[in-house]
Amino acid sequence: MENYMLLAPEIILALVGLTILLAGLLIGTNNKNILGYIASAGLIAALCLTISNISVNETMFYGTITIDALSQFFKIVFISVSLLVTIASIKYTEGNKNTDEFFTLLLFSTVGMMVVASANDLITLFVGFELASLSTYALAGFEKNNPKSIEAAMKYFIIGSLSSALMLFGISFVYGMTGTTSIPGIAENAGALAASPIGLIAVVMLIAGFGFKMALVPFHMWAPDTYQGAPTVVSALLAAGSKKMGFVAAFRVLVVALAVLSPTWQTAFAALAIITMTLGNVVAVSQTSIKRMLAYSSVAQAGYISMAFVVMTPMALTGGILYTLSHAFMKTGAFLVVAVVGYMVLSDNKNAKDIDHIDNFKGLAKRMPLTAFSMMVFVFALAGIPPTAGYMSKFILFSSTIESGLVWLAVIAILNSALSLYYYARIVKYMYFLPASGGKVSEPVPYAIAIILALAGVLVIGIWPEPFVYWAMEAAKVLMI
Amino acid sequence: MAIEYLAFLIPLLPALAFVITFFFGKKMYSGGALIPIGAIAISCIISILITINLLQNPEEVVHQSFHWFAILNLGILIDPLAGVMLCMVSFVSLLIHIYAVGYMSHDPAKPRYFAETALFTAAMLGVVLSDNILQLFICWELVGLCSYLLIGFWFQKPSAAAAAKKAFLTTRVGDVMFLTGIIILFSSIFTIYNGNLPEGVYVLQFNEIFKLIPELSAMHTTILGSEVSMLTIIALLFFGGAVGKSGQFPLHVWLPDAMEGPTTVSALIHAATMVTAGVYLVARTFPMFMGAPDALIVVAYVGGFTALFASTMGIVMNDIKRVLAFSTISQLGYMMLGLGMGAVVGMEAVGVSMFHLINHAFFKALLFLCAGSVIHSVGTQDMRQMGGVGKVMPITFITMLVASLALAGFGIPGTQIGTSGFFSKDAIIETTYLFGEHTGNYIPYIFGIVAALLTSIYIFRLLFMTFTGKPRTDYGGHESPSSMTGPLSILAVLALFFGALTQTKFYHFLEGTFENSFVHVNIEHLAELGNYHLVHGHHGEPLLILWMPIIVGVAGLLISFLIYYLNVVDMSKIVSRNNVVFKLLYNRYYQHQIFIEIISLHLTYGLSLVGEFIDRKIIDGIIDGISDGTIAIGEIIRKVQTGVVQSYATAVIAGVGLLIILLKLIVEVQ
Amino acid sequence: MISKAINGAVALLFLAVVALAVVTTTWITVDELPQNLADQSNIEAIGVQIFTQFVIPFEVLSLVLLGALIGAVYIAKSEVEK
Amino acid sequence: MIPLTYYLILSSIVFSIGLYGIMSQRNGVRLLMSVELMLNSANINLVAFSSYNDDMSGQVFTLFSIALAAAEAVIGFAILLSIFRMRDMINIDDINILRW
Amino acid sequence: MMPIVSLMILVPLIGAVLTLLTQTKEQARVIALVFSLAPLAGALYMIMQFNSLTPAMQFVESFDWIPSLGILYKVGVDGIAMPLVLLAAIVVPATIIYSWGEDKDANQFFGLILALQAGVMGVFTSLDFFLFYIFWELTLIPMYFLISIWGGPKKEYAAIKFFIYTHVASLVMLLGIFAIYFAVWAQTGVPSFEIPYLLEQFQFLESSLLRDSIFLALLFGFIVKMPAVPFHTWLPDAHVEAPTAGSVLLAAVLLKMGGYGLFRVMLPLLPFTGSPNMMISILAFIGVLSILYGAMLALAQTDLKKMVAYSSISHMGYVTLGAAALVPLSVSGAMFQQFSHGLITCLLFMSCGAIQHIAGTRIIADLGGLAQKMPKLTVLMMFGFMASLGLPGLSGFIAEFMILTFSYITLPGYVLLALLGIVVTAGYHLWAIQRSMFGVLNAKLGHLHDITNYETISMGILALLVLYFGLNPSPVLDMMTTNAEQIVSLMALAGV
Repeated sequence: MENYMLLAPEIILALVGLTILLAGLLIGTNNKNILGYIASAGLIAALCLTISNISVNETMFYGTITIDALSQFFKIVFISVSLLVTIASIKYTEGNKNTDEFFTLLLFSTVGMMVVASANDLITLFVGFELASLSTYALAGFEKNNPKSIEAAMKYFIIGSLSSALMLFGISFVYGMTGTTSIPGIAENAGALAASPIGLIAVVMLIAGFGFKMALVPFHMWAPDTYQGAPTVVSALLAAGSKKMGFVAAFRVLVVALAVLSPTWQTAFAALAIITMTLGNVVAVSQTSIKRMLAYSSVAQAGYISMAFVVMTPMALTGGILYTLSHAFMKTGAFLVVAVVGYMVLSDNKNAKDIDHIDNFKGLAKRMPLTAFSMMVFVFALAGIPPTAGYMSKFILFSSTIESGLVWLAVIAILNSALSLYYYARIVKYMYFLPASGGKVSEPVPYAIAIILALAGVLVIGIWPEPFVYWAMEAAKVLMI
Repeated sequence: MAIEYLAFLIPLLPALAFVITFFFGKKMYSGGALIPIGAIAISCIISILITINLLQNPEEVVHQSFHWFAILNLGILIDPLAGVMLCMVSFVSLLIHIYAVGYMSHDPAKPRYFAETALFTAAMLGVVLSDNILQLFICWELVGLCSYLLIGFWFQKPSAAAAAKKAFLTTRVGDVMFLTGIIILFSSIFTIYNGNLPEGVYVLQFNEIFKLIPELSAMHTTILGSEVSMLTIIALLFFGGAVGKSGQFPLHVWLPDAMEGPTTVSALIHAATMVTAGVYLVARTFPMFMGAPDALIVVAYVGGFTALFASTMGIVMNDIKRVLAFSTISQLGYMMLGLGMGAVVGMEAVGVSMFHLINHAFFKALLFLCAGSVIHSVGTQDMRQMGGVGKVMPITFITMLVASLALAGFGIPGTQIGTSGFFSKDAIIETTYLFGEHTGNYIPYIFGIVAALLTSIYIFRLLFMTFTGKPRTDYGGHESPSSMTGPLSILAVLALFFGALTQTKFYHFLEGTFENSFVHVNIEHLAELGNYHLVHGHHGEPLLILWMPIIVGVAGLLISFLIYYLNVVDMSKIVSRNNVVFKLLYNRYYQHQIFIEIISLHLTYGLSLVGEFIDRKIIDGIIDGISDGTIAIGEIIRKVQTGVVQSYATAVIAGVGLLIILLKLIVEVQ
Repeated sequence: MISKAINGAVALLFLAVVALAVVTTTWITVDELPQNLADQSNIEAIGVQIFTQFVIPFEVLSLVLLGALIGAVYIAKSEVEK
Repeated sequence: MIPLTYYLILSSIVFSIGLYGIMSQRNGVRLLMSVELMLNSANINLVAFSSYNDDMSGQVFTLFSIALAAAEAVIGFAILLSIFRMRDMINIDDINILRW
Repeated sequence: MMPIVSLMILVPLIGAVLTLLTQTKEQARVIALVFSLAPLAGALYMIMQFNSLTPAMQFVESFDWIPSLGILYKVGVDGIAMPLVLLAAIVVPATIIYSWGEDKDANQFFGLILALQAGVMGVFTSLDFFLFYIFWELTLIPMYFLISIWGGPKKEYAAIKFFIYTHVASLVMLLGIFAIYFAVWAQTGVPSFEIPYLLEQFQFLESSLLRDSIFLALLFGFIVKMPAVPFHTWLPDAHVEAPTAGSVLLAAVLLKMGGYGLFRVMLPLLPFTGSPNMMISILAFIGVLSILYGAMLALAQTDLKKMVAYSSISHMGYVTLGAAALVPLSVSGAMFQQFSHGLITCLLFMSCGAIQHIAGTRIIADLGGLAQKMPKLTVLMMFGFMASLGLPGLSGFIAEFMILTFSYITLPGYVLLALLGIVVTAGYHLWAIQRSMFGVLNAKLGHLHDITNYETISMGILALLVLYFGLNPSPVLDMMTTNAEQIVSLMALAGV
């Protein structure tokens, strides 16, 4: 008998999603706030269950699902991001009669990501991937009367579909050469794949598919547009959550299943990581939209995390995995701050345009001190200034490059990291050093809670990283077998 | 005797007086002048008592030493050399302080004045008392600081501020040489001891240094292809410091400008403190010079040349204080010349030179204070606007006359009749003759004798222009108060009689400087190390040589008398702007232009501007270029993001294609 | 037009690369195709597989379809606010 | 017996057509069609491999992927509908507010 | 046993938070002062309890922090760190007193100063590279804020340049830390970031290329901070734009972190690099270049504060030179130079700041004759300038004398070059004093008043300290010498 308790988080979230959908029919628009609370409760329950099972190592359902340290770690990442986004969305969806759809899709996409994290079979993985993608396509277009939102959804959708197709095509070759879709099975039979030219093509197509989610250059081009156009809370989900799905999928498929092809994909990731972090940072410098800047920063961060694939030591994987968690908190927090600022701008002036323009951050420290402080911590964390989560992750990740002698990679990463400080500092400059254009505003409570939680995450990982490092190491061990 | 244990009070009391006067002087009588006067008076008394004690027991020098930090100590050394200097410095300073009570009575910044002069005196006393070279340097630098503060006393005057800066900077050049000397000395000692300095011994103490002279002399280094003794280098670097402080050529340029301070300050600088420090330094480290080949010769030449060079400029100056300033430079040149004569007379050179130093202190202080008295009364420093001052200021006139005679060195050879200058300056000239006799090199002698002639000319020119004849402007004038004339009189007495009374005893006393309980060096032995051939018992100079200084002195007097009293020659015709010689002299050989404009302004400042250019344009340019370049590249790259989704798809597909090709290539290479 | 030509070239290049790889690869195949041996239906086998081995993907697929449905309906629904 | 390679070449061609379409077409519906082509070319592969490997999971995968393609199409058309409603056209080229 | 060292870090940090939370400037400055005096008391207590005869770490506190990576929370002080802790504890309250009248966002201002102090204390006491680096980077942020909020007209450029420039250097240093960490880990099988342990194990690394690379990477991080020519250009800009308190802290404490790194990390490693003599030459060259170049550049400046900034570069060059000489007393002289320059430079920047806010300009040519209206400032400023140009009797002289004298033993050529700088140093100081304070009062300056009592007190205290340590350097010099001897003994151990 399978231990269904191990899948309880997914099941709970799916059920809560359905409950919300049904409840939405019964509850009037004015009371739909309650749905957000229900979703949050479900996520918290899921989070607790996941954490309680963090050290399980079990394969279930004919080997299609595996519960191990890696999957649990990533599930924590996904649930945390969704939780933060959900809490913030309580305010965002306030008064919106489609709140039920919003939360349902949000939870479904979370389930999708979690399935990917646990997938031990390419079919599971692909279906989970699609669940997460399709739900977020709709979420990106949630403001359907806003041309930007729809445009964002459209671009996301088209590039997403293309990537799915590429990935599926790649999977088909893998299947063809190994005769199985099971990840351990592939790992056993991958010898022939590695020896044939099709192996390279399959790997590249898989990378393209995952790279789309990770937003690696050149598969990243949807990301800035979508992050900018989508509702900010959704951008947070995309940047912090679904991006990590790409990583966990890549960990499962490339590192575990296609380990024999590692020379190929390590080279590919080396090229992609460098170009990604460099381009992301260089272009971010000249952005005036905060969301777009964060989008490019998120591209750059993906480049850093990809270094884990290049180095492929336990240390590097630990760093990469820890980085996903840190980045989840930093990026979610940053996007939520942008959301709060958008809310503030709209409450200043209903017809405000360009609510994500950096000018709106002027004097934020005076208007919303808590938000501004949090944002400062988030951007400094993104830049890798201690003692934050971003620093801790970069510390481990970059150090691993030195450990394996890839000094050139470390130097490039470090120069990029320094360059990124330029535009992060610019945000701080706008918040703290420029005069405010309005009076003090108090943050809506849900936003404030979400931001404080993210802040706590960033600082706790930065100051007391031991448990997180430990679990990231455990997760990395799964990959190194 | 217990008085020795009060030796530490000698510099400390004036230093305390500085603190008290500086912070609390405003509320006290006469700007707190009494505190420094009292302090210095006590110092003076202690000094004199100790010196008297020393006179009786020349062997028992006062030496006290305290651990300071690391391997350095602070200490007090009063040997005969220090003793006489102490007495002179404290005594002359005391008189100048008393004089200043009257002279500065109208200045609102009196507390600051008295505080700074007290510190000045303290620092100078510290120089004299030091038992090690580092402490001497420290006090030496403090002297420089005080001179800076005092020359720039009237800082509102741009010229005073500039002069102060010039004084400090120029002496600083010397100080750096001095410091370099100390550093090289130290590291040489370190080498001698093989890196293991003996425990509990302070190697920078003079006795320790002198002990090592043979070893130092034996160390050699190569400079510009020729082998030079380490000791010579060290000695000459010390001498470099002395050149700066004592206004020797070419670092004398600050001294004439130093007149920008109050006249009492000039007197203090020129007579008692500061400038004599250089001479004292050479005298103090005389054994090192003795042991260093060629060092004394350099000292002699620089001194002799300075004596001559400065006196030429003294002739044409119209500012009364400036004439005296050049006179000081010239007289310091004599002292250095005298020290340089150690090459033939050994230890006696120190006696001669120091004797001149003491005498010079008296008559130069007197000259300055008289000049101050005149300026105080007349209200100008320009001699062309004076004339006939002697009638309204008889005491000043008489004392000034005494001082001038002393400076010119009037006296009767072979007897004990003569002004103090006669006994010391003429003695120096005699030794230079001796030097010529023994080495065949009469250049120092010629320097000395010509300078003596010029000295006489310029000092009597001053006297005649100022005190005799008819007033050239309506300056009023009156005799100065007794607080000013009192010191004048005392100094006049000393200037007249000190030489005659003490000459032989003085030489004998100073002989004991380097042979006593503290330090025991054999000058004769050192002279061999330094390749100098000493002459003993040299009292057989021709009569003409003995009389020569007097002859030129009188000649100078006559020339001045003819020109400036009888007006036989109309100077205004010669003194025209077209006369090349006059122009050269009047513009002080254009040293100002050379030193200030070419070296400091154009060269140094130019160099620093080049540095600024490198900094801003090249180093910063690279950094800014990187950042601007990055931003520009970012601007370009962001345009790739056209917003058309098909182009994104193209990018994805092209990316996949390129990646495949790239990997194919790389994998095949591997 | 030029852009289309470029697009075509990229697509052809892609085709060439993939085709080349496909042709040069030695594919692992069974000696004889099973369905040629006997004309038996594989529908049953698929059904069994879906409800045993791939039951989790199948369940998740239901969520996908539901999610797609919700999303599509939400986005496509015209909302004329009054 | 038809060699496996033929199927694979066919699917590659179909896939490339899809790629060409997604790069060059302006009309949103055509874009969706191109995506479907690509997904289906992968399905051809899967089925072919499934047959030649005597392994059922490929065919199961194909069924799943057909369902997913349908779901994707649903979302895609919904988005296109929304665009059409807003702009009265579905020329994807002209939708470029978000750029740079 | 009280965790005194942790308190030295924690108390300012708590103070920073409390100060940030205050509402009025009166509250802010009082709280800030109280919380900055506490570390001073602590530092004095530590000095009294300190045993200056042993080079060992004292007041050590240690517990596991991130055991999976071998990271400890370990703090402690020795003769290298103790004087700098004292310096930081002195300078910060002095700065707070000096800035007593700060009006603009006083709570943030004083809060940031305290935060900076916490960071600096952390740097000076950390015994684990991880911890060290965290504090090292933490000091950047308060300073970035101080420059950006209270800075001058070009503050944005200056602040970002400061931030990124030093950040890049820190990152390079971080690479060096990684390298030594992993190399030692590979060698011994034990992961550890503990500084003394890593320094000790460094010599057993086999590849000399690796050892050289580690050395140079770490060195880069430190000399940019010092800063040494040619990596110095961030400093003048930062100083010119920073508010007075910022400049004071930047010059007096932040720069010292670079020098501290030199003594704590670089010198113990130096004997074991592949070619110690080349490394010594590099250090000595950088030192002399900084001395001369800094002095020359100071001469070219028209802005008083910029001149002082370049003088800092010049003076920090002595630290490098003294360290490079590797003679016990030259090294301790270099350490003392750090301490002494920290005190002196405070005076200088405070003077510049006073001139700026009273006269409204710092351009030397626009000043003149200030001494007439500002006698107190003039006295204190003169004192500072004299100390800066190395006047005997003041602490600067002791340091420079020791450095020059004892460096001459091993590096005679470099010292002779450095001596040239002394004249130029005197030159620009005197020139600036003459042009700004003396001469005729510039009528354009309008109404001038003397410095306030708070400014006088803080500057006066510093001046007294400069004098005290000039006359009696032993309290800090002895402990420095103990550690310097130990460092130099490593040279003999390595047979260099």
